[in-house]
Amino acid sequence: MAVAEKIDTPLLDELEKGPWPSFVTEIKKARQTSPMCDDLLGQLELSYREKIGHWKHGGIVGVLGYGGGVIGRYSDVPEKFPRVAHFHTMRINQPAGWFYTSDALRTLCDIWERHGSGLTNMHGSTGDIIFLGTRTEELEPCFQELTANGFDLGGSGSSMRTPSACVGPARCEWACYDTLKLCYDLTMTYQDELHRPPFPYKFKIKCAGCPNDCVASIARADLSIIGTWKDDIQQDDDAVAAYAAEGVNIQKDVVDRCPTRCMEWDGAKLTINNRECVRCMHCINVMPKALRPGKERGATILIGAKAPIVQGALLSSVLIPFVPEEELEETVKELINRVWEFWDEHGMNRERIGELIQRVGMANFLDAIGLEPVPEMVSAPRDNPYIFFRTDEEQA
Amino acid sequence: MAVAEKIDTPLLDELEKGPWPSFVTEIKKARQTSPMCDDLLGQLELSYREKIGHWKHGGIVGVLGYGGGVIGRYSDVPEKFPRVAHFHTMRINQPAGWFYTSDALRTLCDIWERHGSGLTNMHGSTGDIIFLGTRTEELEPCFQELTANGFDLGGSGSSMRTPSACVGPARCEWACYDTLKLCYDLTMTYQDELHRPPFPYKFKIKCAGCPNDCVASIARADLSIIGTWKDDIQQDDDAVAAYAAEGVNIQKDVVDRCPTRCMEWDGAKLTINNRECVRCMHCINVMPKALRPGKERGATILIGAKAPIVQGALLSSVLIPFVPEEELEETVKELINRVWEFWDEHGMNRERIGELIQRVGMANFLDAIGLEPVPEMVSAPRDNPYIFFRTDEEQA
Amino acid sequence: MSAQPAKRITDIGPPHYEKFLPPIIKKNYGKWLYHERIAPGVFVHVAESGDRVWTVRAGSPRLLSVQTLRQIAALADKYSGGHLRFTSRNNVEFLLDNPDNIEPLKRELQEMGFPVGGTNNAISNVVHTQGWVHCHSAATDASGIVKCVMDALYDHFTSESLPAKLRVALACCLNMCGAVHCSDIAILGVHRRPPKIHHDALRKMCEVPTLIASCPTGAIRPATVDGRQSVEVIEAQCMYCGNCYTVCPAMPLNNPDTDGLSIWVGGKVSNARTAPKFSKLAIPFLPNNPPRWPEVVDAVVNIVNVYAANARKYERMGEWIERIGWPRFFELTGIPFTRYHIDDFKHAGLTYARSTHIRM
Amino acid sequence: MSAQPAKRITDIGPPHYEKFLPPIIKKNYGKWLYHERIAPGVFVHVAESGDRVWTVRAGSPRLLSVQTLRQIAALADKYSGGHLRFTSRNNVEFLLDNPDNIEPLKRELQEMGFPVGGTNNAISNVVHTQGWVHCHSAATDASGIVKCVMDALYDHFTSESLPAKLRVALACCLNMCGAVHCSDIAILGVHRRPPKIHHDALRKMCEVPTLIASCPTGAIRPATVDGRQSVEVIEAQCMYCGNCYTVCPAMPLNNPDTDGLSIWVGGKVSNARTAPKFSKLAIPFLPNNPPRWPEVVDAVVNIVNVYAANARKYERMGEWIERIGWPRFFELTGIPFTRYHIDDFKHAGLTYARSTHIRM
Ligand code: SRM
Ligand code: SRM
Ligand code: SRM
Ligand code: SRM
Ligand code: SF4
Ligand code: SF4
Ligand code: SF4
Ligand code: SF4
Ligand code: SF4
Ligand code: SF4
Ligand code: SF4
Ligand code: SF4
Repeated sequence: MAVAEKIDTPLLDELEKGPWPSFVTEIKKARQTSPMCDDLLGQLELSYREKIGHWKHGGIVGVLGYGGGVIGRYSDVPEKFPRVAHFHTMRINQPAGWFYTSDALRTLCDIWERHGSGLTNMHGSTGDIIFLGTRTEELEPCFQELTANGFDLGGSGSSMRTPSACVGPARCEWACYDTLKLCYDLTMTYQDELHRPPFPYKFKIKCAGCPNDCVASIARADLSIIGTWKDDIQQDDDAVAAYAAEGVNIQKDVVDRCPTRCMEWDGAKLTINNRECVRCMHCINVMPKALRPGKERGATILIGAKAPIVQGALLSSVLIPFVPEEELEETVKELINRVWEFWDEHGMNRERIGELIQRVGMANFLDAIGLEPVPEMVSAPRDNPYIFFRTDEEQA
Repeated sequence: MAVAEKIDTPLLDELEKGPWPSFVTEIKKARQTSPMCDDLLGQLELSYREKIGHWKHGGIVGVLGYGGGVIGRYSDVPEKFPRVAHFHTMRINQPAGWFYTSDALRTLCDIWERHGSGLTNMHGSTGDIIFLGTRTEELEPCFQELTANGFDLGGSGSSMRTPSACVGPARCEWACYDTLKLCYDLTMTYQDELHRPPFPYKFKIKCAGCPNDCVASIARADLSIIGTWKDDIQQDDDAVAAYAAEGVNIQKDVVDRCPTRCMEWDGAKLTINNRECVRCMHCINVMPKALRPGKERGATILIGAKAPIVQGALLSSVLIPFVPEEELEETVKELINRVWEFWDEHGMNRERIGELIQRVGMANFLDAIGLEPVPEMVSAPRDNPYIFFRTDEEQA
Repeated sequence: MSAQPAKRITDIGPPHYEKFLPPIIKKNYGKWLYHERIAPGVFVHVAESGDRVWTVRAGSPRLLSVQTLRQIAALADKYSGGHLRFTSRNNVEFLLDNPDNIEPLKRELQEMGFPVGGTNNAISNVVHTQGWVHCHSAATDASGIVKCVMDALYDHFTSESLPAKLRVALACCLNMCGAVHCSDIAILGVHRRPPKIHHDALRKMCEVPTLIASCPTGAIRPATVDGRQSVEVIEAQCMYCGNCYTVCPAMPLNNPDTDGLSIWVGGKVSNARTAPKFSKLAIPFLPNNPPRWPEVVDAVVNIVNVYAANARKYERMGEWIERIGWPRFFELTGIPFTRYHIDDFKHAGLTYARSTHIRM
Repeated sequence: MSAQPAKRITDIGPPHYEKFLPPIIKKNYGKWLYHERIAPGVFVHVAESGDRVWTVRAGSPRLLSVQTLRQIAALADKYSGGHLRFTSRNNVEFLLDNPDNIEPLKRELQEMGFPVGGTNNAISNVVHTQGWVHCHSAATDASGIVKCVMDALYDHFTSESLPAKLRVALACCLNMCGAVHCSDIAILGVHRRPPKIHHDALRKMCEVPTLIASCPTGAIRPATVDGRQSVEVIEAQCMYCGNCYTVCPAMPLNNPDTDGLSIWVGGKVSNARTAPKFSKLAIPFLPNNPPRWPEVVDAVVNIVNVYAANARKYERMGEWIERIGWPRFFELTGIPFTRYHIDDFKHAGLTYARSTHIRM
């Protein structure tokens, strides 16, 4: 493609000032290879001038046989900016943990230079590689080149979305299970659900290796799998002493910030009452050389996070307090199947699983998916007396 | 009245065993003067045998010109127990703080012996003197004797209820305002609202002298007036030292239990960061000789507590964080008038004020009663983005 | 309102409290300095003037005959200058200006069968309601259970040995006149079957639209019964709240086979240390077993014992449970956790555990 | 779904991550012992084997041209064996097995205009969304505001001097793709007028029952407009959520005069110390003022400064505010408290202050 004529972007140019790297500069860079970017700049400048977006509500576009992975997008001023008349986004499954080789990156760049704007998001906030802006007719060829090179589309609409994972065992000493493996396995197992929207609404899965939750799974995933441990925190007393010697105020910064106050520090020895520890990670975070998660590792499975539209935001809530690492994959898959079955049967259109559980009640949901209620599922038992006693059983 | 024939109460007799004083014994005692009590025992024994109550839903009975103060009650087995065919309750304004002279008590006893079962509750859980059980035709004569002796009926139905107050300045060193006086003044001011139900539903007022809230006002009153202070806790260092010497563990039992951790104890001197103190009373409770509420006293006014029927229980919530003692009576009365006006206009049938505020929203309620929003009214600002921006003002 | 007869006295309110205050109280009104414990049921308040007033508190069944009230009045005459008061939890207090009267008064009270105690970290009197003695709505008796529970907790009334105050309350139906919603331990009468509809009575006594509107779950629907207008209840939607019965006598919920009790824990009213809290469900159902309700008594005693053995000083029931976590509470008390414990009312979602803070 | 052409490759998922792991990572996979900070943007992980891997993290505008990506790839070739990764907050990480490469890599990154930092108690990259660059729903731009805010917070990215991590996020409409609902500081685009209805388009493109059902407040009602079926919006009931627009393109909410931004604070995701929290409203509305959004930048910087000056070590924004109380937060930041701060959504009642715990 040819480099297009210069257009005037006085407002956007202001965003090339200042120390933080500029997305405007990026768009300008991409003009070298894509004239779409000229019209993108033009339309964006217009938005900046008018204080309003100029994209139309997306239509249904995509690649053959897939029901998702592409966000259709059209300009509402195509007469002014014909080269962004279409400006669809392609979502592409990221490799687990967002690891790349330079070759893989270049392959992606080459494909996208050929078929689209040359603009990406690395990454979208669900975790996908985002190819930002192309025309309808480029979608299928681009897709074919992607799969030929080992990449595939992510989800959109009422489909499962590409699961994501924290860096986990690849570079983190705290990973309580193999987040990358689980993320990859789930992505592969549910390719069909990813590509052919079968659900009442979207379904997101995120795998975090420990309660620090570096993929924000508890806030942003319908299914949140968060590593934890069952036995005692591994403790190295000499290393604790070394931290103290280096100036860590163990009483104030560690002991006093423990949410259960289950630690004691006598100035020389740190004692943890592990039975009271809620695995919050704080003490470990402060003294990574001295304290480590226990050896009996696994994960807590939580369900139901989502953004506020429309019944209010939700954080995921505890479904299974602890699954040992070796049972994790099987348990998660079995659970997912049962949850989806229930959702399929009872979910209303555009009702996320977290909303459905609230609507039907956690207890009914547990019954349906065959889990026993345990007190770890609630922050407290009910405080209202409105119990739907069952008529069949338990009477007098 | 004559002593009635003996009736058999094997089940109730079981309740005369054991160390705690027995209400059955009380009913039996009252048989000396009231044959109603025989039938009461008989019907109660029947309830104990059948595990079901035998009272019918009350009808409207009362005294001339009053719309409340009497709870109508009829037996559903009047043929068996004709003497409790009627068994109405009279509610009588208690003296503020539940103080009596022996003479006053005897006067009440004499009236009730003449006109009813001779059974009382001292007191009902709203705070009234309860005369338990009489016939319709006794209501008016009983009432006339009561008023002739300086007593009057309490509330029932959709009326204001008799306000109540903790013992306050009469015997408590922590009273931050005169609870008895305010309680009495309000009771007197709103005699009409007490006796002639003007509201969508009941309205309860309770006056507690400090945040210990010994009348449970925050849980059980539509308007809760709870004493507090504005300046620093009065502190006597010698007395603190004396407590420490006597064995009070000031660090563990006082400092570590302070909700804001705003105290420090260096083994000799207690330092309170009064700016952070939330006036919870704990430290004062533990060391009444050493610590006292400040001198600039007054009350926090809260609104809206109620039992769960039917939208769920509510605790009262902060309406005015601090009213100086000298302005309290006037402020409360002005507030009550505005609140009632609003309730009158917007309240649905059987909707308590707390429910109404939730239904229309606190901000709209504040607008209507003319109070400025302050952050003390909320535990946290909203976490959802569903703001009803006003169209008239504040645009761009 | 209709006109009043000429000399009829109305709207006079209660007697002014000042008339009833003991002289020592009047003198030192608002001028108290501090108080001290003397013994269970007895404390002294010291005024700025140096004056002292000793209070002796006695437990009461609340349901009192005029005969007993006269006895109490006589004790006041003898020991406290003819003055006495009742507390917000229905105990009786004698205010003495002479400490020599304490012991004789205590002795006479004990002889009368009125225990002295309920102060400080004792279990004070049970705030409660009418039950089968007077209310139409009751799923259980009130005074009877209170008697049995207090018999079992008697030693906790007459001693001050608990970690903190422990407030017990009872209400005989979901109207919760006993304010059990904020008690350390609450005993609550529950119905477990939908109302029975007396169609004839309903037509006579009740307004159908009001009745339908009264049901918070929309379980009541208009229906034609025997060719005439009435209502029906969708049983699966009924949560046995009794609100329909309150507005319409033809919809009773009482049922001897299925009514019973539930136990709630961890509520509080005071602002001391932690904010006031609602009581939470501990035991969804225990049978109505008059005259001594052994299941209820055992359940309450068990909770009190576990609390007494495990809580720290100054830790109310709810504060203790929040520290150890609900799973531990269920474990320590041996109470099974069931589907009924999981909230499914309006704000249910907010009670789901939305963190990984878990004791393993 | 329709049949696929013979050789068309589908449903292969992403490449296996193992193919992309650097050798040192592969070798020590799951066997890391601990990590240490080296400098802002640089840390080292030590494995059981004694191996070490140094990570250098660089901030990115997230919207990246293929040109820049190729530059990044070239840096990876030069310094980290052709390996790199992106973080969950869209930064770039180079994993080095040779610490001598740290400084040259940092230098080259800085020359490219990519700041090194974002680790530990820094302000890392802003999680954000599309805005006017790509979305139809946006009430504001995303990348533009992020650029301006990060210009102002730049020094907090390249240093680690805050009391704790501080996560900033931005979403350009209430759909909140930026997951701003749990951020220390969240910037949220808001509409403030009801949708405009394009009746002709509506008839063509939208299902009226679905549209009506989409409105959570029931503000949309069927209406006859120019003699034909359409809908109307009861303006007083509209809370500008945009859900109707999501299901029906003929109901746009965008409005240049009234769209703008709101600021939210105190959310968090981690379970460290305290449970995850939602962000709460700090500033209901700030104007859309491109290209540099000074009001938004000032507001964010002010909150960061007040937090930095007042919070204790290891105290996240929300933890700090909970300690000092919301009244103090508003006082210290000088942000006015308004009627909009008081919740009026579903669980509003639970946010009313139901205790007397008040700092006077
Ligand atoms: C591209 C992306 C934002 C970004 O710049 O990163 C995005 C963009 C859109 N999101 Fe999103 N969402 C994106 C991550 C999220 C997230 C964050 C996450 O997944 O961690 C959320 C919050 C978490 C959640 O799922 O609840 C999110 C919550 C929504 C919602 C509200 C859903 C809800 O149940 O509350 C909508 C509205 C809808 O689905 O109708 C939405 C809808 C949209 C649509 C499709 C607009 C629409 O109404 O149809 C946006 C297309 C924009 C465009 O033109 O490109 N997007 N969306 C993110 C996906 C990239 C990727 O695949 O990696
Ligand atoms: C007598 C008393 C219980 C007692 O034994 O102490 C009582 C007895 C009744 N209450 Fe109550 N309530 C009594 C204090 C309370 C309290 C406690 C308080 O005031 O501190 C509450 C909880 C606080 C509150 O007001 O929310 C209370 C909440 C109710 C309710 C639920 C109201 C609500 O909005 O949730 C009802 C139902 C109703 O009003 O229809 C109710 C209704 C009733 C009725 C009138 C039954 C009815 O449905 O019509 C009861 C008459 C019983 C009888 O036959 O004597 N009673 N009621 C208390 C009044 C005595 C007095 O005047 O001193
Ligand atoms: C007499 C009475 C007030 C009245 O006007 O009748 C009263 C009187 C005192 N209360 Fe109370 N409280 C009285 C009901 C209450 C209530 C209301 C209730 O139980 O329904 C509460 C709220 C209970 C709750 O939170 O559920 C109450 C919460 C307190 C507290 C806070 C305790 C806590 O740590 O939560 C204190 C402080 C303390 O005990 O250290 C207190 C302290 C006191 C002191 C020491 C105040 C003083 O300096 O005089 C009084 C003697 C207490 C004692 O029993 O040892 N009083 N007190 C009430 C006696 C009831 C009874 O017979 O047992
Ligand atoms: C690289 C990354 C994971 C990934 O797969 O990409 C990561 C990596 C690490 N995180 Fe994280 N976290 C990463 C996103 C997150 C997120 C998610 C987010 O921000 O959206 C969170 C939750 C944030 C929240 O609560 O809102 C997160 C909460 C933590 C915490 C808990 C902090 C706290 O006190 O609340 C720690 C512990 C600590 O820093 O002491 C932690 C610690 C760490 C450690 C030290 C873990 C380790 O031993 O390797 C890693 C280096 C952190 C650093 O930046 O200094 N990481 N970390 C993410 C880097 C994002 C970035 O570019 O800035
Ligand atoms: S979530 Fe835990 S295991 Fe995963 S990267 Fe963060 S700290 Fe490491
Ligand atoms: S992990 Fe958290 S809860 Fe457990 S001991 Fe450490 S700080 Fe305390
Ligand atoms: S509420 Fe306060 S002032 Fe009133 S009696 Fe209780 S402790 Fe004393
Ligand atoms: S009154 Fe409560 S908040 Fe104030 S210093 Fe004492 S213990 Fe702390
Ligand atoms: S709790 Fe129910 S049954 Fe008991 S007195 Fe109150 S209304 Fe009657
Ligand atoms: S008991 Fe309550 S839920 Fe059941 S029908 Fe009556 S009002 Fe409705
Ligand atoms: S937050 Fe709204 S405007 Fe921004 S990308 Fe998501 S859907 Fe589009
Ligand atoms: S913006 Fe939301 S509240 Fe307003 S009409 Fe549309 S769906 Fe309803």
